[in-house]
Amino acid sequence: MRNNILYGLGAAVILLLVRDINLIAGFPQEASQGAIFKIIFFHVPMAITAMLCSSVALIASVMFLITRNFKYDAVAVAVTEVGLAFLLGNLVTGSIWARIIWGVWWAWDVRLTSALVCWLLYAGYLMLRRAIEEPTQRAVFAACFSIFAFIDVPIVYLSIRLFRTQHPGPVFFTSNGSFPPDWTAAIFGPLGTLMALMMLATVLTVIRLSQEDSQRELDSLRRMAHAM
Amino acid sequence: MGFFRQALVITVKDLRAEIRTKEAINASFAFALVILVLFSFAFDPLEDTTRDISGGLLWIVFAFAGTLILNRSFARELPNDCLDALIAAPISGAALFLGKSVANYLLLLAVELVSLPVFGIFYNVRWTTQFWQLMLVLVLGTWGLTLIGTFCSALTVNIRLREVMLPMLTYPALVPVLMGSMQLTMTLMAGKPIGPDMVPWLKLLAGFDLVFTAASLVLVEIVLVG
Amino acid sequence: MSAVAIEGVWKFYGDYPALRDVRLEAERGACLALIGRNGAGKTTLLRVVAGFSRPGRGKVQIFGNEPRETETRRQMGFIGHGISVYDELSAFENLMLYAKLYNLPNPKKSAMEWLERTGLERVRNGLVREFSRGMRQRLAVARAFLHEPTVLLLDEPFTALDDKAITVLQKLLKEALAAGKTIVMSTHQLREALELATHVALLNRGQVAFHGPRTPEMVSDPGYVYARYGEG
Amino acid sequence: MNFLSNSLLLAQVSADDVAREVARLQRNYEFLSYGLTAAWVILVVYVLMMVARERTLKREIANLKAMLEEKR
Repeated sequence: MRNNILYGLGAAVILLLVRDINLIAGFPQEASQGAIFKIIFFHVPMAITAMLCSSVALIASVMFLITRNFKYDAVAVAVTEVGLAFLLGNLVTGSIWARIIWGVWWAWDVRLTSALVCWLLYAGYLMLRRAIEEPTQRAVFAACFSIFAFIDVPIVYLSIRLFRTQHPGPVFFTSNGSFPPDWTAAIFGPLGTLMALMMLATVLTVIRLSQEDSQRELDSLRRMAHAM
Repeated sequence: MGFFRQALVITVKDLRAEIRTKEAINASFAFALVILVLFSFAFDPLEDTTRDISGGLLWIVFAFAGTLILNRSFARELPNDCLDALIAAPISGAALFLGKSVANYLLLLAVELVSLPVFGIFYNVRWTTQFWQLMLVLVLGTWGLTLIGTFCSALTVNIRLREVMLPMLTYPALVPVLMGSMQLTMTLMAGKPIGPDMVPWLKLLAGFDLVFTAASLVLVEIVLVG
Repeated sequence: MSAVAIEGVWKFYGDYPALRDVRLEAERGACLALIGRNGAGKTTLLRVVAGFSRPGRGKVQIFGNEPRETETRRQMGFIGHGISVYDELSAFENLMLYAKLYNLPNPKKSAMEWLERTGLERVRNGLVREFSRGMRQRLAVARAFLHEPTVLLLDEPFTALDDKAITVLQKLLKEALAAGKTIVMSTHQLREALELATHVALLNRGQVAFHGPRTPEMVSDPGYVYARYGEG
Repeated sequence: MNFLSNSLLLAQVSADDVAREVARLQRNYEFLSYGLTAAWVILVVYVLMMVARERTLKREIANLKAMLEEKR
């Protein structure tokens, strides 16, 4: 049953992505930046998905600390890992975009840099998990670190914004219509790329969750072998 | 016994044990010295541009040297299972953590204060012109550094590869502190006082210290007892 | 009310239950010996009772209170595998540290008193690093008894001790029992432990296989409990 | 009107300009395709990593179960 839903969702994601890519290919080029601007249709939703993942990770970590139910711990890892993959996609597309617009691969601008620091923080989370063997301790320590990382991210953003302001301001939701409404819909609409990527993230998270189940089975088998 | 008196007892214990052996503090200072010398090869120490970035160098040195002290902090409790006895004692995890943080803080401040004149001589920087403002930055920045470091030291205490994991966890989290301290120190090293344009950085440092002091005092009990 | 009540405690490592529904009690003045093979869960159980780790299910009560409450911690003494004193500090400084942490009315007096009772008063200013093994262990005993706990939790107390330390510890434990204190200890050294014990509990793979008063047969034949209640 | 202004603009550009513009557009497209490819490659690599992990997990579980049987 669960697998069928998963396959269905996966198929829906693929269909949705095909539709969106078709739609986006049909859009005219943006006036000042040309074709490369279209990377925004994936660059931005990837960042938003990653941010959402870190929020879910925070909630799951707090819930784990309150309930001590390992389901939440599994959710926290799964979602963090998927979020890291998406954030990496965001970083790479951002870097390629920067090469065209600014002429450098890495511009050290506010958002790119905070995303990188954020990536390093959560990569640290995964490394911490790998280093701790005892499952309960692993889950508790990781949850605490996840909360720390989540608190840190806005402060990092604030500090880097103080440091330099070079990135073009946010182009959505502003009235100067450089970003047409049907373009906005292609990202944020109910069938837009954001929805597609979020569904993709969900599918990946669910798969990762079942792996975490196996991991816990493995842990308990190890412990049993150790006890015998 | 009050919360702060308990923390003080822990601080005194840690400082006394450290001063007897001087393991961490010697290693930390020697390390700071070595990095200072190495940096002089990377950047010509007599050029003006080097003086401009010297504030940044200084904080990198402090962050590196600090890790050595922080690594020892909870590791000191390991050999004889002392952490068990401390957790069994009727003091809160927060007091234990605060006491250890303060001990690390004082040790790191000592290393920093000794490194500063050495740095001034090597790089021909007149660091005393804005002495008290520099001390303010040092006090705020170092507290942020020790706080995050001590918390991560508690997280990594009984894992393999502790020495590698601690910097991996702390440095990304420390970006705001290091950036703020570097900016402020660079201005002060250039002989300028902290003007209104630099005040946001001070606020950022103070805010970071406050937020993470609160967060770690709340979370540390969970980390220590599970 | 029993001094130590373990009520349906489960402890999980991930999914693996290291303790399964453990129910044990120890009255005031009782000495409960936990026996069982390596990995049976003795240390885990003691750590749960001491409040070092939380049970996954069930609860532990010390005189009706949670183990992590400050008042409860004041009443408990714990000797684990390590000696829990600092190598860089002197014997006296170590005891003073714990005396202050336990907020004793007269830390200096208590520290001196326990140095005397463990025969360490002449080396009180020596660093623990320079102590012999036996001296370190006696200091560890002094550290655990310093705040006059009413509940003593001992994890393999006799294992690493030399003869003199065993004598000191046994004497102290007998006094403690006579004074109505409660002892829970895990042990391999059946002979020494069973001499003291009033009750015996056998743990097997995290479950209580046997729990009851100590009988004379057990002392004369330490393997008796294992043979009778088995190892599954 | 639009057509008129466009042709006026076109009349002003040299062949060089056109070539440069075409090159710019091509570079733009090239980098767009790099970007999108990179994004998908990352996700695909992640999925492959998950598959690999799934396999090792299964194998280790099987190994451990066999070992436990043996011990019993």
